[in-house]
Amino acid sequence: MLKEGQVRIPSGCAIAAIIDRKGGMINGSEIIKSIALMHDRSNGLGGGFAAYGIYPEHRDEYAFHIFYENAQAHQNCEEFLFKHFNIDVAERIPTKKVDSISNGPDIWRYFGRVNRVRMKNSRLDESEYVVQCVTKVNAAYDGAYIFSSGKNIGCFKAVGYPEDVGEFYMLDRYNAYLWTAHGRFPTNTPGWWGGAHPFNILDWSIVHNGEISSYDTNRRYIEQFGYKCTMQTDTEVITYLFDHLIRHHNLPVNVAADVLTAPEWAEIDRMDSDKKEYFTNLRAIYSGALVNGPFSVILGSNKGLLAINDRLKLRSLTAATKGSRAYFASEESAIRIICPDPEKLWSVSGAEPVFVPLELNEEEDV
Amino acid sequence: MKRIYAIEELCLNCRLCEVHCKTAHSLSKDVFKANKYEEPTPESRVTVYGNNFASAALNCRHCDDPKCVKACITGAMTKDKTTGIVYVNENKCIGCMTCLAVCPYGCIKQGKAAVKCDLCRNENEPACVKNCPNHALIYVDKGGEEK
Amino acid sequence: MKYIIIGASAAGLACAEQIRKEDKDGEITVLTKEKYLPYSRPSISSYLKGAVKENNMYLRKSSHYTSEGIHIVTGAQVKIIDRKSKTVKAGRKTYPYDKLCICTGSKPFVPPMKNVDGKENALTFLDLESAKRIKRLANPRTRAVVIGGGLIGMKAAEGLSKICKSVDVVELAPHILPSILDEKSAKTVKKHIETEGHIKFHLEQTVTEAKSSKNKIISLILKNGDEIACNLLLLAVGVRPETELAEKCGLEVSRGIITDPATMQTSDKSIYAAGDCTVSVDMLDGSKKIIALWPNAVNQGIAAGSQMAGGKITINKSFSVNAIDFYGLRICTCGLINVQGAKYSDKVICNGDRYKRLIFEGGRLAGYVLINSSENAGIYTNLIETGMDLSSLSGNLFDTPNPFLFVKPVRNKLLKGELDL
Amino acid sequence: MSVNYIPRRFTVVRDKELCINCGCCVRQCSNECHCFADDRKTVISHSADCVACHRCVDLCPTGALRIEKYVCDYRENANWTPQYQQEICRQAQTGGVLLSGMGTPKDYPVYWDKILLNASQVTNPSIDPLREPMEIRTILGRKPEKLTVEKKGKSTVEMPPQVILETPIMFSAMSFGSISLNAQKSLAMAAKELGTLFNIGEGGLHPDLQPFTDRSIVQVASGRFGVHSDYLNNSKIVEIKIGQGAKPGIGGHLPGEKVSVEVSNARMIPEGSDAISPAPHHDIYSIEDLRQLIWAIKQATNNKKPVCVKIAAVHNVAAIVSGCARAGADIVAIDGFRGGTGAAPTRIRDNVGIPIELALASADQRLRDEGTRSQISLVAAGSFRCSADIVKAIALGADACYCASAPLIAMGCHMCATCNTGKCNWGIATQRPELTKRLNPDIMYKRVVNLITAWNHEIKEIMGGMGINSVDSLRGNRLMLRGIGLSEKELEILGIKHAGE
Repeated sequence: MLKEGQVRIPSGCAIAAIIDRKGGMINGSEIIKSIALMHDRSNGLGGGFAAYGIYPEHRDEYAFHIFYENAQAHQNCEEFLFKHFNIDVAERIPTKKVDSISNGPDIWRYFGRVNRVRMKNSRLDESEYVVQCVTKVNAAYDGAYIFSSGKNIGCFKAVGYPEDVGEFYMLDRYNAYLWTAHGRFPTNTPGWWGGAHPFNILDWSIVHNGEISSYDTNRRYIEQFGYKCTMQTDTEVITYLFDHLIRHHNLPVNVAADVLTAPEWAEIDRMDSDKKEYFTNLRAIYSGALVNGPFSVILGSNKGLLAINDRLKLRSLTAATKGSRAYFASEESAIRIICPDPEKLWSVSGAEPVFVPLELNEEEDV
Repeated sequence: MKRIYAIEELCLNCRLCEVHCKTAHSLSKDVFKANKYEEPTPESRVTVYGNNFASAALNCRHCDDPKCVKACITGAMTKDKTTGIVYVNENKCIGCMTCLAVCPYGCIKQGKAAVKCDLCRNENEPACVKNCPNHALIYVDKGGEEK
Repeated sequence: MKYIIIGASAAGLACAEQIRKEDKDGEITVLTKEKYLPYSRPSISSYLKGAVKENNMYLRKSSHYTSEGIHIVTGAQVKIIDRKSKTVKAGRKTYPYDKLCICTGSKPFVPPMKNVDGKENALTFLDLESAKRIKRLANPRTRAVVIGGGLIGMKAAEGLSKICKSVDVVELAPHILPSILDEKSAKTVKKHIETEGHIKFHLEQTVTEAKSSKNKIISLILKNGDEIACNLLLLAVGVRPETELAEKCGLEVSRGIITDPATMQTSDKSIYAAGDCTVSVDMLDGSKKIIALWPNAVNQGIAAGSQMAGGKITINKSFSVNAIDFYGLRICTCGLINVQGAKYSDKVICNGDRYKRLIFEGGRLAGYVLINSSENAGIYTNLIETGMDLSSLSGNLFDTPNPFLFVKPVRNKLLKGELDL
Repeated sequence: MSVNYIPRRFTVVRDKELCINCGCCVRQCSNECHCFADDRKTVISHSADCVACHRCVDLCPTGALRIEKYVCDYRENANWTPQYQQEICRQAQTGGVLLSGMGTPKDYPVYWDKILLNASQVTNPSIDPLREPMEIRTILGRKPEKLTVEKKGKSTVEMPPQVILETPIMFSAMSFGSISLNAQKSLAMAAKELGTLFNIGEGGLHPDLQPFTDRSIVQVASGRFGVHSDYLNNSKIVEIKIGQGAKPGIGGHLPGEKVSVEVSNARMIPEGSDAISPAPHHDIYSIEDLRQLIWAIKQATNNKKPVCVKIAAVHNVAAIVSGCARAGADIVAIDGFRGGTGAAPTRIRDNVGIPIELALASADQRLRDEGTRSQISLVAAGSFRCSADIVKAIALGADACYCASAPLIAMGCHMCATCNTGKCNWGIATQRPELTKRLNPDIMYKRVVNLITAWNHEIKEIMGGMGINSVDSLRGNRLMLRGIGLSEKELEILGIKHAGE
């Protein structure tokens, strides 16, 4: 059986997210409740969560979550990690036995800082250094897969229904100010835990529903800039696009969102001259980064949460707010079950990405 | 009202207008029968003059003040008040051809009765215009407005 | 305003219709001595040979006169024009007029011949009535003789040849159709007519005497002594303008009624005249002559009508143009044909039965005779009428005239009119 | 005439039953294949010079004419085919280089026909182009590396000159001289209506085309005909023509007899003199020389016009394209070896160069490997026969496609491939006024507009099926392509998978 990266597997999905703008903590049980309601949108072949703010005691260290399929992989990977990072903590991620989840890999996490000598020698800036290290492990170390690599964030995923995955990782023990969740409906049986979502690099995490028809255009665009789309998934390529636009091109998140879901020409032609120029330039420069076909994407980051929908609104995505919290889910019911009386509730439109910025005092600049 | 005008620069000298005019004014209305077997042979009301280098198809201009109507000795040649089309009543015409002798454009042919363009009796588009492969014949209002 | 028009052929009808165009309310009365509504007088030969039916000879539908408000009085032979009281008298009725137009046309000219006058089988051929009478008399046993080889005589002879056993034509001139043909072309035509119509010609002859029995002619004696059998005699030597009414009321008359050549006004300001009864000025040589031809009559009628109704149309282009056929032989003539003088020249192209003679006055076209080659003759007519300088032409004048005879700007106008394409 | 050892190629078959002897064919055939018999009434045909252009066939009002291949068997020989024998005879007679028009008729693989397109089923929806917007607007020109903004909605980036096309289809270079002014005018009018560009070729600009210069691509070719400051500035794009797919490495030669007053004015050469385009540009002997010319043109146009470099698809095309991009070309046009021509030496046309599919695929990939693909525009040329070819080209990586033969066919061209004789019966590849007037721009531009509009519809339909609503997302989307019956190597060069994979 081929796994992600060896074959492109289309999937359907459920996605959900909660954010507290003010940084108030939300228990993992809430997001599990929300995603569990959309049980039928996934088929038990993948579920996962991303949580921001869960490791306050390690907030300045990279938290690596890694799947090991065998001891050799474990050994090689740790050797690499210890060489390139100053690792403070290395431990198994606590899990609970859940009937529906089996045959899993060995799951470890590490907290540490970059090895500054090695980084200097590599002549890369820190984030690029981290990304390249992660890419190296994932591409070159068979059986080892880093699925979470940000600071003060963690990704938790497995093959199974998302609510079972939540139980497996005991997420009710974690509190975060931003949660995203994903339930997967792949058309094949990849059976590989790394293939579950969210997809994470640094502090970017993406949950995504849909199958983008511009995949190869986007992939071939982003691969010009040193990325390697090893997973062949939409989520991966969208993550890289955001990473590239925001980190390399210094675009604000909402501008990056405009690149991915640029308005139609007919609409641009009707805009005032500033906006027209803005979008014309944007579309001219980033034609390869326009994402086409059905998708709804929730991008989590230390800057906040971005929810975008495709231009034709071919995938469902509902948003709601109450107090300092904002909720997103593929279905409205998945919001109402945890927030029965939202102040505002709307369907995210294809043309208008929703960005909920974090207003944390101790915000980290990545 | 609309008239047929000819554009020399576009005329190919293919003379298909003549073929199709004959057809339109035949009994059978069939291009093949009309041009080959029908008796009496239908006459073309449009004539292409010139050669491959310069040619033009000419047919009745349906003048505002038609000399042929004034010269007609039998009252067969009339100008329709509403359409402006100059017609020959073939029953009245005795074929004296005085009309031919006064038409300054040379647009009347001799036959048993005078033969001339009737704009295909106010069809949407006369056959010659419809079948001109290069739009060298146009059917427009005097102001030049198309259709 | 009361308009009276005497005569209801080409000029009279054109005059009446023109008045109506310019004066919607005036009272228009047309008096005709004939008992028919206006009909095509030139068609009587076609009628004679059976090529056209009587009901197709009428120039307009009878409803036309009602809708146009033109009152036609048939059988009204005008006896007197009273210029003082501005009335005309026809029969027992008196018609007052404000404007009067005399369109009396022509009358046949009959030369003196012994024992002809009053014979019941000696007829003229000028109107529908006479044609009907001839048609009644003629039959396959008839031996017809036509005196006169002009237009009327020849058309009558052609008509008769379709009915009668034999037709003879006696003509004074050395060739037939002297008014429209030159000698050479006349020979061609004559030959054609002899072959096709089996008509026997007696040229440079006159009839001196007729032999008769029971008030019917039975034979004719010619100048040279020949005697030809005849049981139907047609007198078609020629016509003269019918000027009797005009003369009687004191209008200026020479060979025809004298009018202003532009307005058709006679010497009486309220009276106009148009058509064959008037003297025309030939625009081509300035000569005063009788141009007894249909288009000329119509043009004069229109001018007279317009002037009578206070309009502005005048006539300044009188010239003769004529088209005729004999047994399929097409003859088309125009302008000056039998002219002499150093300023005229001509050129003849003869090819089989096609004959084309063009007459030039200096660098302009002055006339033509076309036999079996009258295609697009109107273009020649137009050259004559406009007096176009022939050196400005780009094509060969002797080819069938067509738009490519003209230089491009002129041609473009022919093809596209005023369109700017 | 002496015996020329070559049988005629076609027979005109006249159905005497149907022929009405109207003589239309007699007057329409510039090769004089029809005439009136001695009675001057009956039309007869003799076929010696028939080129199968179908002018007579198409205009015959009764359908009485048919062109048949003249079948005359030679003794079978798979090596010495009749064609080679005939060509030898022709050369034996003339002592000259064989010339041909249009693209190569030889049976080389057409990869478009070996590539299949994808469509959406279940996992993502196809899009109905009649109900949803479907964008094919294409922007050509050099792009900055990245966007800079003051804030969302306010761009601060300085954009080099860009050209907006409302369709990814442009009309490729055909000069006044190789085609008639009326043909050029038709393309110009069509380009204007379609919101695309036409390329005036290397023959200079005829004043009649002045109203269309804002939709024109002007060429600077090795002959530099008609090039002056206004010429460059009255355009949308300036194209440096290095080569042509039909005749890579070969210049052009318009014989003096075709250099009429009008042609001489447009080309700015004396009337009646031969118009020679040298094989190379004599100021470009290397890539750095090209860079200088590009910059010279940018100076002359005040940096207002994108500069395109057009090259023929040859063996190391990827490296050349990359070099052109680095030399400052904003757009690189690659002309595949099946591309058409007014006249080319037959041997060159049929043997030199590579197919556009492979050239495009490798050039696009090379630019991506270099990380410069997003900054420059790639235009593909060299025989696009239908909208599917265009879609495949874009999916392989082209920004836009150059079409020439297709619009010519829309204007009446029947691919008789005798453009070089100047006797084109359809008024396209000729300067004879009695022939050029057969092409009425008012009719023909509409036909061209119709053709491209139809293709646009089809492109949208295909895109909709793929679940794509913008051509931007089709560009380089090779996952939408699958090869059929191709070798591993071919698939590798094309960068596509085999059908079923």
